[in-house]
Amino acid sequence: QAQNKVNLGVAIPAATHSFAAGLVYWANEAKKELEKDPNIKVTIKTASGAPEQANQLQDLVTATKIDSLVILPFESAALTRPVQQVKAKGVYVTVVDRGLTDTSAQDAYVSGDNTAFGKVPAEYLAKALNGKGNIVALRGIPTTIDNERMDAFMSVMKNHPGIKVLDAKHGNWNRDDAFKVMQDFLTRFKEIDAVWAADDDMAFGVLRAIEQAKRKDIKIVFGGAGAKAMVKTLMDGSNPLIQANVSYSPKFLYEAIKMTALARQKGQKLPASTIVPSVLITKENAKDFYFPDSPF
Amino acid sequence: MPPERTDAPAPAATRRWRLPPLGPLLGLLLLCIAGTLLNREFATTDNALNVLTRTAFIGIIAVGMCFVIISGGIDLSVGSMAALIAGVTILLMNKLAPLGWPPAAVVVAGMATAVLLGALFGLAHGLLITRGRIEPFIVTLGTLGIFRAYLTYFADGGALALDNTLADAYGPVYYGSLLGVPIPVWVFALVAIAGALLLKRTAYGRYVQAIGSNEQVARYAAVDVDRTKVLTYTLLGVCVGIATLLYVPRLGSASPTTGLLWELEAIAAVIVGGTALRGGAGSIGGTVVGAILLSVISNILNLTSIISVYLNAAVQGFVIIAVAFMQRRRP
Amino acid sequence: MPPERTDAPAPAATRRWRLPPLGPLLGLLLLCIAGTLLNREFATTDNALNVLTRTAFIGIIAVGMCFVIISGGIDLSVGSMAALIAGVTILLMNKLAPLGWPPAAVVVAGMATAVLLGALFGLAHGLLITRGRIEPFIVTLGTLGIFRAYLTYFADGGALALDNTLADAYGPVYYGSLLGVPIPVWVFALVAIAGALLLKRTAYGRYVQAIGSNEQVARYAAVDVDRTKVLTYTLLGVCVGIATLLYVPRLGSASPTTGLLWELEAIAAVIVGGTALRGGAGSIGGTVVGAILLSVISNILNLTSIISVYLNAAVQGFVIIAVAFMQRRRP
Amino acid sequence: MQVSLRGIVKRFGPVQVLHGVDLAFEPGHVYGLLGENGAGKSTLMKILAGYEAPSEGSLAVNGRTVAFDGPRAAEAQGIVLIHQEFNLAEDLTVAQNIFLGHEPRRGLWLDDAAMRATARRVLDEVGLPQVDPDTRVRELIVAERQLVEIAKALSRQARVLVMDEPTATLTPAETGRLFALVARLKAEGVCIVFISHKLDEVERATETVVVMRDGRVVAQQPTASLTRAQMANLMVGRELADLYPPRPPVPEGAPVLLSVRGLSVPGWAEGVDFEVRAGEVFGFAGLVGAGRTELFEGLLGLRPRRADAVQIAGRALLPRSPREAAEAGLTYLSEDRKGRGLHVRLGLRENLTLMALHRHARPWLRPASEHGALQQAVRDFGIRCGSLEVPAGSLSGGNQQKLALARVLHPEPRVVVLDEPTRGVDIGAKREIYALIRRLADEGRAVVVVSSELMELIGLCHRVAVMRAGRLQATLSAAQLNEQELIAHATGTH
Ligand SMILES: Nc1ncnc2c1ncn2[C@@H]1O[C@H](COP(=O)(O)OP(=O)(O)OP(=O)(O)O)[C@@H](O)[C@H]1O
Ligand SMILES: Nc1ncnc2c1ncn2[C@@H]1O[C@H](COP(=O)(O)OP(=O)(O)OP(=O)(O)O)[C@@H](O)[C@H]1O
Ligand SMILES: [Mg+2]
Ligand SMILES: [Mg+2]
Repeated sequence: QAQNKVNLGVAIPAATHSFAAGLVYWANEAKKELEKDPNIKVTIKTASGAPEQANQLQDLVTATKIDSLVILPFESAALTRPVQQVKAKGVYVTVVDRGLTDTSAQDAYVSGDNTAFGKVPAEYLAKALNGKGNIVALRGIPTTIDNERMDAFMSVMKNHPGIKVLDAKHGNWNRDDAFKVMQDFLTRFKEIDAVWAADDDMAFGVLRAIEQAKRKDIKIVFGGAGAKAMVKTLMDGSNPLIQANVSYSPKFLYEAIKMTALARQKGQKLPASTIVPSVLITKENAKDFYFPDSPF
Repeated sequence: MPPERTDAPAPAATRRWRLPPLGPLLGLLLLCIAGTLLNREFATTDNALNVLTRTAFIGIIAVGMCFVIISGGIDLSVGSMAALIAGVTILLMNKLAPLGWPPAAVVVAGMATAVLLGALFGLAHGLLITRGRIEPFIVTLGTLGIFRAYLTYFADGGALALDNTLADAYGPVYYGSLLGVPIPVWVFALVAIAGALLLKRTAYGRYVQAIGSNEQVARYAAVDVDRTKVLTYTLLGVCVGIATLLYVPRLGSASPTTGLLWELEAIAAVIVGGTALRGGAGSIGGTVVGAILLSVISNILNLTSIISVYLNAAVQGFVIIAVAFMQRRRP
Repeated sequence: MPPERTDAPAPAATRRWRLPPLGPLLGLLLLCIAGTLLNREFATTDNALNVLTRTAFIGIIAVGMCFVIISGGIDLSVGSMAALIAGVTILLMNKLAPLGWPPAAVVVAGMATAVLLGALFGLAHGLLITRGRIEPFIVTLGTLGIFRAYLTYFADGGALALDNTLADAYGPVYYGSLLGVPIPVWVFALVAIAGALLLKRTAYGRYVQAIGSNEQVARYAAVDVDRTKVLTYTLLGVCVGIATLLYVPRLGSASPTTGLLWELEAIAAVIVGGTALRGGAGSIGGTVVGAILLSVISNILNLTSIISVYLNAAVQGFVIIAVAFMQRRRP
Repeated sequence: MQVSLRGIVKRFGPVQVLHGVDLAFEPGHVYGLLGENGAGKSTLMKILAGYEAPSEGSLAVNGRTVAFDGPRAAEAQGIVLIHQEFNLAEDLTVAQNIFLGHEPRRGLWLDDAAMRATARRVLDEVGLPQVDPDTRVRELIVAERQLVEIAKALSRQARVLVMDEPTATLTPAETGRLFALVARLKAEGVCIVFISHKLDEVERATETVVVMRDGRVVAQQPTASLTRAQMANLMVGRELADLYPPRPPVPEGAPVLLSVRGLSVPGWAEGVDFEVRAGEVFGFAGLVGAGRTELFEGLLGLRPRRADAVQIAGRALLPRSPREAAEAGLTYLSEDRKGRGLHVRLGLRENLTLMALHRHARPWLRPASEHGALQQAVRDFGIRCGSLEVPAGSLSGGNQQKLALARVLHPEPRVVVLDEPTRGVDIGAKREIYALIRRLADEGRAVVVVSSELMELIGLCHRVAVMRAGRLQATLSAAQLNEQELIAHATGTH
């Protein structure tokens, strides 16, 4: 069978927090593996903002002359047009994680499951608290994904009138901000049963704040995305507050790059949409989500 | 009566003709040579136009920022302001479209709104600084938060996206070209030329320099200091408005991360271009070169993969310092 | 030795005590009243200590920044510098621990490294600014990128975490208290007092003010301008080092988001505290109040939910402008 | 056009500096305004020219009461003030400064060509043919700036021209040219008010003398009816004895404290040699631009320079900075008070002690000790100020000069270089400064006086070096000192 040459570009957000660092790591893993084949070339670009990513797309097309693109858009709406332009130049486009507002601009879509990312912890917490208790939540940086997750979380909580979501504030997917927000939640609310930190970086800050305040009322801190340290804690059972997590592994980028490169090599197409489900991680299945070499 | 100085030890040498700031230009040249060596594609017209087009936003803002800095002020809010203007413009256009306006009319209305809003925000800055007698740094640090918060609020934390039909009607403003040169580059050039004329050839520009050099002297010379300052911040606002009206069709959306750190880039372009932060003197030409220089650095980094992606920012840092070193103040 | 002037008008001995800037203090007071009204928990000792403890980092950096700003300079890199110092310190401690050093020794070594690195980075800034004759804005804009890039590189984009046993040994430096007051608050207080003494009661402090007021005049008055400036940036570096050594035990980790925008917060604390950005005069007391004021705003916002979370930044912006308005320059 | 001031009172906070001044100025007439430092001359003239508003009283032009809301309004009436402290934007060029606020335009655009041409003309008129209108003011020396200020006023078509100590930094030749200009303007019917502490100039150029003391007009008389001594006595309100103190010879065998061999400051001075002994007052004469200031700035390491050998107080040392010079025992008073001499935004205390902080630190600075030093200096130098807590910039010009002088003497230097030490100082204070210089010498210090006032050099110095175009032309001993000789060497017509 004829093997096409593949010149693949990867455009992802820069490693400004752990999850994004995981993306960079997995992109590089995929590059290492694919480039064992001399007919495949992978170019990775990281951007710290939507306009920068749009610039990189231009440069990838004009200068690097890519024929396939895997992109994790910095922002869905903002990158729709730039990606359209890339596709118009005949490049095969796989979009990862954050869907474009106009799906005709992509050839394939591989994503995590943001709804489940909010729903799974909601359902878990509702069950663990027996439908009764006080929850505080920390949100990420104001973005569409953050909204999706929050909405999913709240829609589940609507069915559990016994559970009160006391407040939700932005911890910006950042340990320091989460620490401060949690400190103030602890000052403000004397009875908290569980915390939904919506990201393991934030969960980390939350744990430190709880530890410092020596509060015993909190039973569960639910992070998210399955960071290596948290999964390890879960596996070892070393912190009673950490009982479960929800997967949202940056590894899907690795899969997406590999799938795209290999399909292009064979001249095949990818399925229009592939959703990598977000599933509950507990002590039992934790080892399947533990990647000790990844920075995330 | 001043003594004839035929026998004087060549004092004329101390009054050399002042050339436009050569440091940044030299830096740009060296960078371009490096770029060409690293990737053949660098020196193509396509790439050059790409770089110029994307420089347009920061470049246009930097032209306005140059005036503010020469006048001895600063504006930290331009990034947030651009984001809020983009958001409001998009909201407005999306509201107008269903009313049956033709898309072109909606787009024109949107563009006018962008400029108008920019002027209004700039005016507010100017009034707070002159009438309110608050340091520009504080005023614009405050509005930096305020503008972005309101955008986040309007966007409900997510993104505001332009309707598709409108996006198509608006697209050519960014993606179109005239005589082979993209529209944003034309606009950038026009703004830069207008800025240079305004600075060097009008009384207003002269007053801006006088105020930055010595506000008291300007006041004594019956320069209307407050009015000039208000005008300067308004001018920057208008520049931000123009940059935004070019930005909206490019990405067709605004979100809480839009325009993040543009203020730093714009200020950096001005300073790298040889204008002193303390005000009094500066040049639009240098500012334009500074803005282009900054985007060329990241363009070259995009075109090559010789160093770890993590170190991109370090390379930019080293280049900025090196360029500044080349044009450092004489002792 | 000078001639007697018995008939000279006796100088009026109106040595009024100069009051610390009242604007920020008043602002802080009003905020505290508002906070107490909005949430009873605000006025508790626990909350006050929480707020003071988290103010410590920015506060300590702001004390150093105050010197730099009074001297007429600026440092944009402090946040990145803190992040890089935290990262390097953690790496070093993790390397030392397996060599069989006792945890306490490793921690002390780490702390010393933090201060030393800060001093080194500050020294580098000072030398580039004085010997290299580059604008402080540019030098530190450059190192802002460089420091963060290297941290990201060392951390491989992720987080660098302190080994668990070390974290336990180091923890008390942040979480411990002395006489019921957390260690960071003590350190903050000590740094502030030392800073105030240095500024008001030593020749060095006087030189800093003289340089910021008019560098040329200071040079003619036999002030060693270059040395004083280098010292000032080094001092700020040391402050960043101290802030970092308190920061590391808090989360036991450093990541590319560590210290993000601290420069803006530190500069804002200084300016809100009544020091003018153009240099020449300022006060450590005001800076401390400014730093506390800024963290009280976000504390109050966290303790209440009267307005949309999206608008938090707007509230901060309005408060900053309002405080500045209260202490605005006389006409 | 006749201008009159009626019952002008001015207060700065609690301090009243003008106590009801009544004056009238007639067209085509030249007035000399005299008064001690801080008498209120500048303040009164600022009120006349619209820079300050009077606290009480009013102004009238041709009998009609007017109120100026700013200098612009006064200029519209033809009243123009040349400031005592320079009022130029350093980053702008000479031409740009001359027309600041009055730029001629062609349509939308500035008419730069016209500005340059007019600037050229007025610069020639005031005697600055060598200055290009496109030079930035930052690069001008003090005397040139003063002439640019005058040129600026000339370009404004004044009917009433107030000159606040225009000659303080000028040498006799420039002053002569200025007076020719004054005569021409007077003939054109312009009213001129001339403030100066140089009584010979007042005698030469004015028709009426107005004397102020402590914020009041105490005399107004035809110049011809007064001798210089009478003017001086009116100013200070008491009899002034001899201006110059007696000059005992330098003791035999006094050590050389400053010795300079082959000092060159490229572009300014070439191969200058001189030595100054302990107890000696050594003068430097020359025209503006002779390079005296730059020579000493070079000596202090403030400009690129080279030298064959320099000894300061017995140590071989070519200082790299004023700091090193001060440590070796040499301090320098700059001729540019505002730009190099004083921190106008800092307080008096901070200014006074800056060069010798070690004297007040043990190890902490002791404000009480500094304050004591300030009170001492205020008494010793006769600095007049309402309060000791004001910024230095709010002192009158002459009092700023006294403070600057006090500052360079505070470290108790072995060698002191005073560049135009009596610039803007009133006659009473001048006498005290002369006595002080004398005393410094008597204490065994070496004193270098750079001055454009030849009389001062003649009355004070043991020896005077004359510079011309960067070279040492001659060194004259006390016996040879007279005006003709000095001018001849300075202009190269010897
Ligand atoms: N802005 C001000 N604030 C406070 N005091 C002032 C201010 N301006 C002037 N003064 C005071 O007013 C008095 C008169 O000052 P003025 O400058 O008019 O004196 P002058 O007669 O011009 O003296 P000189 O001969 O030294 O120039 C001085 O005591 C001075 O300290
Ligand atoms: N050869 C020359 N031709 C024209 N102008 C000259 C020449 N040499 C010097 N000058 C002018 O003279 C100025 C030098 O003045 P400088 O300060 O050295 O003199 P000075 O002796 O200190 O005079 P003063 O102290 O009285 O102002 C320069 O700014 C320059 O404009
Ligand atoms: Mg005066
Ligand atoms: Mg001189």
